[in-house]
This record gives sequence, structure tokens and C-alpha cells, in this order.
Amino acid sequence: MEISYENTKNCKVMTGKMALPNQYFAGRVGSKFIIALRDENKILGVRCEKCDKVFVPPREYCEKCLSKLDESWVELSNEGVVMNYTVVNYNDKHLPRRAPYILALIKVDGADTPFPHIVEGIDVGDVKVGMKVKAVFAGETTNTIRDLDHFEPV
Amino acid sequence: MKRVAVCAVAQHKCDSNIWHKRFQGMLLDVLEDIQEQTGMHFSEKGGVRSIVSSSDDVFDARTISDNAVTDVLGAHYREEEKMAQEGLNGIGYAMSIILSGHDDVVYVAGHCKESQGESRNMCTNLSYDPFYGRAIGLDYTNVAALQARAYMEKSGLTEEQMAKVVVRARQWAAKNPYANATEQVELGDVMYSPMLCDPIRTMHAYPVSDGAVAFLLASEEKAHEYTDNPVWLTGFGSCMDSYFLGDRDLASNFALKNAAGRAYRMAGVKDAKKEINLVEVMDCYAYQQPMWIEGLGFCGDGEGAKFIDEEGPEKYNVNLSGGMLSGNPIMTGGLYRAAEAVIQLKGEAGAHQASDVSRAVAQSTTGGAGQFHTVVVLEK
Amino acid sequence: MGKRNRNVGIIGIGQTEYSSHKEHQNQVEMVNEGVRYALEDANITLDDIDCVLHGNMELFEMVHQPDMWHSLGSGAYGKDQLRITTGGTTGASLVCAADNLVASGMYDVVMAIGMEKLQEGHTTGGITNMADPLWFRHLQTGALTATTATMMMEEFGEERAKRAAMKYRIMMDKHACLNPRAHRRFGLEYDQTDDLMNTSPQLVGELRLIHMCSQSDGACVMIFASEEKAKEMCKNPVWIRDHITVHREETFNNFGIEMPEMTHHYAARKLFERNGIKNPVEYFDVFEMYDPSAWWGLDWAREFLLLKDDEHIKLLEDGEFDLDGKLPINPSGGVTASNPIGATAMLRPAEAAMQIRGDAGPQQIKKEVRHALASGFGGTLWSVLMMLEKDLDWQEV
Amino acid sequence: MAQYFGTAVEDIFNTMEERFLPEGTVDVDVTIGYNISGEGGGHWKVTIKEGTLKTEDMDGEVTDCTAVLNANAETFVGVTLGKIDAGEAFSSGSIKVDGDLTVLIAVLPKAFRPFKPVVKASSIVESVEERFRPEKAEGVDIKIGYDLSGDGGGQWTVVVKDQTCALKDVLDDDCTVVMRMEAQVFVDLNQGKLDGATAFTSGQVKIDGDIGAAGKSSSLFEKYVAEGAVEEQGEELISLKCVPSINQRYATGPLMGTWFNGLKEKKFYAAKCPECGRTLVPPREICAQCRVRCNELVEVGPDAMVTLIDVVYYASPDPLTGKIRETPYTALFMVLDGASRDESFAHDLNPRDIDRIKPGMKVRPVWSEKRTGSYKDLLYFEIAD
Repeated sequence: MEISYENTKNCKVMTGKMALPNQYFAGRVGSKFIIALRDENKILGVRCEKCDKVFVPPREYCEKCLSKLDESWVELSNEGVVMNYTVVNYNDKHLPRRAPYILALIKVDGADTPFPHIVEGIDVGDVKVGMKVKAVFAGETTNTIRDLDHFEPV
Repeated sequence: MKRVAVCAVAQHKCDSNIWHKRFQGMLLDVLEDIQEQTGMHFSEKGGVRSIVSSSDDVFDARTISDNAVTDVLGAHYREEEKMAQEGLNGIGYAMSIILSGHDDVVYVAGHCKESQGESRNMCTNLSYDPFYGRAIGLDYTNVAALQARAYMEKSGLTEEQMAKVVVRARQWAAKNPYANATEQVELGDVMYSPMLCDPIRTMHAYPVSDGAVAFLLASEEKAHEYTDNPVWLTGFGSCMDSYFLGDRDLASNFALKNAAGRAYRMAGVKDAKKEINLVEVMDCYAYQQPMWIEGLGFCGDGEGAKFIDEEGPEKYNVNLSGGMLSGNPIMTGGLYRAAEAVIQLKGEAGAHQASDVSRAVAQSTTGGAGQFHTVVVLEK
Repeated sequence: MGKRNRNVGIIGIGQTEYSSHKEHQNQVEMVNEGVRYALEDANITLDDIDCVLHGNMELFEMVHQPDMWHSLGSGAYGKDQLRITTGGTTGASLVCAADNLVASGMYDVVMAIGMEKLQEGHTTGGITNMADPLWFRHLQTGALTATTATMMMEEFGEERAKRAAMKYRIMMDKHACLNPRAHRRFGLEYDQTDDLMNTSPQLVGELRLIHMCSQSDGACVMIFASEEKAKEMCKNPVWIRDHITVHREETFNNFGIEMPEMTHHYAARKLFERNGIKNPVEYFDVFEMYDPSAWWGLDWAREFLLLKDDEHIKLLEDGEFDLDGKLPINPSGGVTASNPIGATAMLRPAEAAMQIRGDAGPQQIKKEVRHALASGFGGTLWSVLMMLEKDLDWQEV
Repeated sequence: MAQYFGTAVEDIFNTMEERFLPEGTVDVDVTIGYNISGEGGGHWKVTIKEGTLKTEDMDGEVTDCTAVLNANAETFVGVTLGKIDAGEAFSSGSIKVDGDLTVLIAVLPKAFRPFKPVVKASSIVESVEERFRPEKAEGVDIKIGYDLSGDGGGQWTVVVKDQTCALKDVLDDDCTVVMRMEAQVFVDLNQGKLDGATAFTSGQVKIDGDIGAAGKSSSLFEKYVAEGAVEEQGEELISLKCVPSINQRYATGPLMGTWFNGLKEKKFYAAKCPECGRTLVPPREICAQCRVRCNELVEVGPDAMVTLIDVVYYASPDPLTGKIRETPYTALFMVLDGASRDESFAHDLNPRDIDRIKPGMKVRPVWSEKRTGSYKDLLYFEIAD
């Protein structure tokens, strides 16, 4: 039987999925951060003396100077400032909210690095860079950074 | 330093849904194309022994994605390494195989079928760590939106300028037989297209694309066996920025400036503006064209927006292929850039051929919001 | 192949311990541990590194472009970085790539990182996902097969083959017991041979649980430098002489009436030919082999060392693969002891280089080690083979 | 009763009832035998059937079960408590299983909550000297009395003086402070299951004497960690289980498309290399050896000759459903009639033929009744006589 690659008569599309079970570990440093969010509603960071910066989320070693950071914890404020934001207008299975919702970079007081999180309690059209926000903690734990459920305007 | 020649390139036409071919079939098409152009063969005596491939396990939904394509790479009983980043890095690695003396001819091929998975955003969400990034739903679209806002703030880039980038991309794409999105649009079509992820509109984002690209590289001594019209690879560089978005200055071009600096140094380029006359950037989103151009040194810091208004893209022959905005798959975005640079330098670009081009730069990025950049310099 | 542009030396090696439990670390922290050990071993800092190479198998941890996240611990910030993956061979491919990158003159000092955290994924699911989704995926479960065992029993008789495979396994365990980083260390004794070869649970045919490799977490990191830099930075660099990679097509269609030449044999034949190695058993002082099971390890010794008939079994029976034998195989304990997949094929040249340096620790071979052979394995019987040397005194052929 | 890691073999079987999870065993019908050798060992038979559990203490060697586990008492307890790696115990032969190994791997984790050792108040008090931290006891001179009532209770005095610690199993009259409570409350407090302040304010703990000394005394000792429960008592390490899942559309192209259409007609199509004539089954776009495109499909089979046989005893669970194929099953390598001699095709064998199959035998495909052009159309091969 001669096969013509131009002729699509015999071509099909078979459906399937890629799905594999995983179990991720937050590690000692990540666990301490998440447990503080979950049990005490506190946001922790780590300070790198050499780089003179307070990082959040925390990390065991500084990526730039390799200083060990997991003993220099800093308790940060639950309030902060929106440094940057986007309004997510598409829906997808991996997204934490239905569109439209606000994804922002929020720098909590006491930290030098902002981190991405959700902002609620405001019309998506009204979010602004520089807006003061405060953390709202989750009632149920997911054992991720979403134990801090979202931020809302102060 | 020894020189490495690009003897030939082959591009598969991009489309948003190549449903009637396996990606193996797409790779076979570009393999045959290269063989036809150069007479390349793989026989034990004097044939190609080294192959560099580029693909991605998550987009292919295959563990060891290169295992699925060994035969269509010609790699059966041969050396093959998979560049598991965007494929332009494979060009850099292939250069090293030749410059090291390990081998003198390398076949490079990459593929990606974005249409295979239900959502490319779900694929790129998996590149974020499970506890801080995935949990918040980060993907390459929404982190690009954060970078877009930061860059618009820094450079004053406007809606109209971004629309201009898209309109122009489509105009050039119409002349490129390998481009995907060739439908012509007006400024208003772009400016009033629905918001995808503020400030990125749907028409600012590259279309879902399937494609495959191949290159034949050879040492200076061997190149003449395959072509009379070689293009020279003279510079390569890459650079990694921080992973956490908050650790980075999203508008700084830190990684791209370093990557370009290294590639230019290797190629002996002192002033890109004077010495390079064709630019191909991997602009997955409209804001990225001016931003990457700026990172490559074709205008001053924060002047990318001005560059668009001052017809810089025409002056420097930016993305005459139509660029990513006219549709190439993400894992081969840079390979398509380099392929365009090669045919331009060879003078084989047909309807979209630029005049008097002698040195080109091709750029690509891997990771969210340009975390990692790669730059290649090519010369006639 | 062609003439080397310049020589490349191994100047630093860092390994984490291998285990199935690293709940205390995330992926980044495990990578970082290996990086710190390697920098310490080379007595250099991150500033000295020009380029970082990264490799693992994405779908085992299900992380897309994991080098982006791992850059937090890999030291790649601000540096050139490449990511090369080829399945089980990944670790060896990274060493070949580092050699090419440094020899090319593009980089002077390159750090390569092989890592896997198998505890975070589903190893069997990940391996099964390698099969073609259209046809073979529904038939495959993981990487288990007894075809080699069956063929060896056919060729050498059931009793001799089973005994030899178990002797190989116990030898590996004895080596592993010396290696403080090894994952599985059982303390097996040769007088358990009969018991184990008949009572260890069967997985597939005569491939029993005891024969099979472990599933481990861990990272292996190596630092490479040009000849000039290596001599300047390091007292005893180990030199990479040559390497070859041989892949084959996707399908496991090689069990017909006639069998093709094995990639391992092809790799060895080509590599030894171009380096003028006539008798590998005599030439090499140590062989670190990627041996995913005891059956494969023993069978592949024949292929890699170009041995005929039952020469490999005789060498094993005569103790010539032991630590004090003619050609010790896997003083580290090999893959049946430790198998963090993306790192496993890098452990081979890493352990071989430590033998050449003479600081391998309790598993150090007593006699001087000048010439080492190391192999990687992956995919559908893919093979990587490389030669390491103590001195820069070999002749180009 | 002999104890290993603080636990007797009997404890494990005696708690099976309370640890049983009926919802995890709805489709299960197995019997598992245990022959535990050594001091404290014995023989047990556990029957799990459709959500019910029966545990029997047997007089002699247990046989004839779905699976029988043989181990010495120390290994068995160690593995149960997670003190000994189960995989290693299997691999090294210190646990042996007769029958279906996969039952233990698949059924047990779903059928039972993990065993946790029973902690006795006496073991906590008796470890006080080991847990003593002299560096914290500078200048401390106290006598702490414990008066624990109920099951497992007793009376003790802990004397701390000159940075040493001594335990007496009587309650002295001149204690600085005496704590009185139920033995179980004491155990719960020490295991962190009960908050000290709550226990005190709710009256579950009564303190006589110097309350301040009671508060300070806790810093004089390391936290009690039960043998075999290290992880539970250690710091909490966060983990996240998930199944990332992305739907896929796999293109067949013309060759695999024709292959699937062929299955509907009970036909196998191979791609034929135009140069070497090699046949590729299932078909590929290219002959890997000659690097030329295959433009021709030829029919091969449907019968085949067996070249190699793999009998699989251990089937890995499907990572998504957790379901395990029935074992043993047989994977065949074979050369289809008309296919090239160096080209094998792999598929399953009809389980009924497992005892008779030999290399060199002819086999034929068995097809599904209703064929839709998918891999499900071909069930397996069977011996053709």
C-alpha cells in the first residue's frame, strides 16, 4: 500500500492525558514559613546580612553570595504595598480564581522583595500600584502560600 | 579562533494545529529538506555523527522526549544530546562540539507542538515551584503581564506603540512562507482586542503554534562540502536572572544585557548599533519587542518605546520573519529567529529579503518574564 | 574524532548522600548542597564559574524547565547556563557537554549538576510515560524486563548464570557498604548466594527484587576547567581523554531472530579503536558502570570490555572485578546501591575520578589508578562511554 | 513479652481492628498469613473481604493464603514502625513473601491506618535520666513528684541537684512540687497531644507545691520521643500531594492512522524501508538505519513466532488509578509472519497459555469483538495449534 503524506484521509487525533502523581516537600525552611502562615498567621522572611536584604519567600542559602540564611528569620508585617499587578482575564484549570481577578506583586512591610499573590475586596478596575493592602488568612489549610488566602485593601 | 559555519537551515511552516502529522513527521520533513540542500548523510564513513536536538518533555507529554525522535534526527547509533531549553541554546552547544575538536559537523533540530496539550499556560505553570508559584497560578502569560506593566512604566510604552508592533509583524509575516498568523490587522484591531491579562491584550500574545526547525553546522574546513554560501556563527552568550519575581527588577533586562555582552564580545562586536544590521528577537508578547531590542543595545536604557516611533525596527531590519507574534512555538522560538537570520544573510529570504545585511543577531528567552536569555551573532 | 582544541580537567566533585528520604530539603536545597560540596572540593567560589550545566528528568518531578527554579540554588544567577537532558544518560551527557564547552574555548570553568528527587514523583509512572502514547504505553509498566537474564541462562546454563548474577550483586553490596554516600547497604555475604537467588521475590522471570536498582534522591556536581586553569586551580586534576555517545531508535524491537550489535559494544569498539586501546581489561584500572540491575551489569561488562563467550563470567568468578582484582567494577557500589536517575550517570565519572585522585574514601582501590572507564545508560538502550586519565601523557591516534 | 523498638509483635495484630479502614477494601478479597519467627513471634491469619476484617491467632505455620509473609519478629516490627526500610528488607531477603507480593503493596496501605506504638507513662518517666540536660540545671535543686493514677500509673520522684538527675520509684514526702493526673493525661501531655495550660485549667492536672518549679522543670529535660515514633515527634515537614494533569491530543499521522484502521480489519500494517526492506511494526515514518522515508505499508502477521518471554510477577500500579494488573502476566517478544528477522513485536499472552508457552512457538492474535481502531482492539496473543 502506497502512503501519501499529503493525503490526510487516514490521519486521526487520539485523545489522552499526561498525568502523574507527585509529592513535593517544602523542606525545613519552607515548612517553617508555611507553618507560621497557617498556625500563627505570620509572614516570615530571612535576612542576608551580606546582601543587606530581607527575602520573602525564604530560602536556605542566598543565591548570590551563598550565605546561610535559615537562622536569620525576620517576622514581617501583615500589611504591605502593591508594587505591580495584572488583572487575569482568562480561565484555566491551574488558576486559583475565576477570571477576572487581580494578581499582584506585594511587598509587605519589613521585606525588601515583593511576592506574587491575589488581591480581593476591590473592583478589578480600581487596583493601583502603591495601594496599601493587608493579608487575609485562609480558614482551611492547603499547606502552601495560600494559607494566606489573599490581600485586601487596608 | 576557529569559525563555525551554518551550511543550511530548514523551517517547517508553522500552524496553530498541525493535526495530521506526528511531531516525528514534522522533523522528518526538515531532515529531508536539509539533506536535499546539502547532500548530508549519516553513513559510517564520512557521515554526520553528532546531533543536537531540542524539545521539551512537558510540551511533548513524553519522558525523555528525544527518545521519541531519535530516528527522525538521523541519530540511530550516533551521538545525540537534547538541549532541554529553547533551541537556540542548542546552536551554542553545537558550536562547542565543533570548536572543541570533538566533531566537525553537527545536525541541529528542534520541534514543539503547542497544540497537543489542552493549554500551554498549564504547561508553563509547571515551571513554578509547587508551594509559592504554582499555588498562586503563575504561568508565562501572567508573569509576562507583570513585566509588561513594569516596562511600560519605565519606557513609557503606549497601547498604540504595542499595536504598531503587532500590525508590522503581520505585514512582514505575510511575506514569510513559514509564518503562522499572516492575516493583516489595523491598529484599532489590536488596541481594542480583548484584554487577556492586563496590560497584555489577546492580539499582543503570540498564537498557539506547531513547528520544527533544522540546521546543519560545520567547521570552516568542512563547510564547503555542504554549501558554497556559508553563514558564520561568531558569537554566543546566555545569562540567568533570579527565579523569584520579587527578587528581580522586571524591567531591567539584566539577563539579556549580560547575554548580549558575552555574545558580542565573542564576535568582536563593540557597538551593536553600528555593526549589526539585522535583528531577530523572540517577542512572545508585543511589549517584548522594544524591551529585548533595548536589551540588545539598539537603543538606550528605557528608550525602547521611542525606538518604535522612530522607525528603529525598519532601520535595523527587526523581525522581518514576522517574529514570534506571527506564530512560532515557544521551545523553538529562538531557532526560528536564527533560521531567519541565516536565510537573510544568505540572501535567500525571497519576498522579505532585506538589502545589504552582513551581520545579524538572534535572541531567545526561556523561563517566565525573560528569566533567561540567549544571544547568537551570525555573519556573512 | 578530531584533534582536541584543548584539554579539560575535572577539578571539583560534590555529592549529597543518596537516600529515599529527603523530606527536609526541597529540590533547590538538595541541588545547593551538591554545589557547595563541589565548590569546597575545588576550593573555589561561585565567582570562578563561567557556565552552569543542569540536568534531570522533568517528568519524574513534573517540573517544566526546572533549571529556572533550581537557579535559586545552582549558582547560575548572572551566569551562562545550559540544560541538557537525555534520560538515564543525562549525568554522563552533562560531563560530555562540559568537556565540549571547556575544550571549545567558549568557557574556562564549567559546573555541571545532575539531580533527581525521585521521592517527589512516581518513578514507574515517569518511566512508563516514555513509551509512545499511541501504542506501547498501555503495555509498559516501568523499566523491568528479564530478557537479559533469560538469554544468559540460555547461554551459560541456569545454575551458573543465576549464581554469577548473584555474585555480582553481593559484590556490589560489599562495595556499597564501604561507600558512606551509598543509599542501599545490606551487608550481604557470599554464603547467602543460594538463598537469595532462589527466594528473593521475583519481579520479572529471574529478575528478582534483590537484583534491581534502588530509587534514590540526590545530586552530583562536577567542576571542569581548561588545562591552563585546572593546573592553576587544582593540585590533581583528572583529565578527560575522550567520550562517545550512542543512541538508538525508540522502539524495543531488537529481540527478533537476529539481534543487532548492542550500543554498548558499538560504543566501546569505536572509542577504543580511535584511542588505540587493544585490551581494555589490561589497560583500565577501574570501571564505573551504569548497572541498573545485577543481570545487566554482568552482561554489559562483556559488551563494554569487548569480551568473548564466558570471559566476563570467568573474570567475575575469579574475583577480578573485586576491589583488589585486575579491573575493579563499581567500587562505589554502582546503581543497584544508589540511583538518583538524573545524577546516576554522573556518579560514574565522578567516582572514577575520585579513584584516580586517590581520595575515594573507604572504597579506594589499593593499587594506583591511572586509567578509568565510566559509562552511562538510558533511553532504549542508549550508551555513553568515557575515558579518564591521571596524566596528560596519552598519544593521539 | 519481647519488645522491639518498644513494641511487641502482638501489639500490631491486636490493634488491627481499630486501625482497619473498611472503605479502603470494598473490592478486596484476600487472606494474608504471617509467620513471625523469633522471641515474641507467632502465626497469624488476616482475612479481608469486602470491607470486613478477621484476625486469627494460629497455632502453627500459616500456608495457603493469597500471600504469606515470613520474617523474624525484629524485622517485622521494624518495618511496621518504619524503622527498617521495607524495600530493603524485601530485597535483602529478611522478609520473604510466598504468593502474590503485590497484595501486600496494594492492599495493606489502603486497609489499615499506620500502626503507632502504645506509649506507657512508665517509659516516659523511666527515660528521664537520659533526657536530663545538665547544662540547664545550674543551681537547680528540686524534687519533682509524679502521682499518676489509672491504667499504667504509679508514683515516682525525680531529684535534680548539683546538675545531676536521679529517679526513685516512690513518691517522697518532701517534694518541691507534686503533679497528679491520670496516666493517659501524662502520656498525652508528653506527646504534645494535650496542651499543658488547658490540662491545668480544666483540672485534669493538679499541682501541689511550687507551681513555678513545675513550669521551670520542663526545660531541664529533652522532649520525650517514643521509640519507633521519631518522625511523628519530630518537626513538622510540609509536603504536598498532587496529580498535575494535562489533556492531550496525539496526532497519528497517516501511518499510525492506517495501523489503527488495520486493527479494525484484524490486520497489521508494517512500514517497509525502500532501501533495506526492513519492516517496522507498528509503522514509523522513517527507517532509522537507512534514514529514508517509508512510503509503503505491507501487511504482516497476523500470526507470529515467539522469540523471548517475560513472565511478570510484579506489576507496578497504574500511577493514576492505583490499579494493578493481575499477576503473573506474560509479555511476549515475537516476529510476525512476513516481518524482517531482526524486528520484534511485543504484546501480551493469553494468561491461560502461561504454563505452555516456549520460544519458537507459533502464536496468533485474539481480537476484541467490537473494534474501534484503538489499541484496545488487540487483546493478546495465544498459542496457535
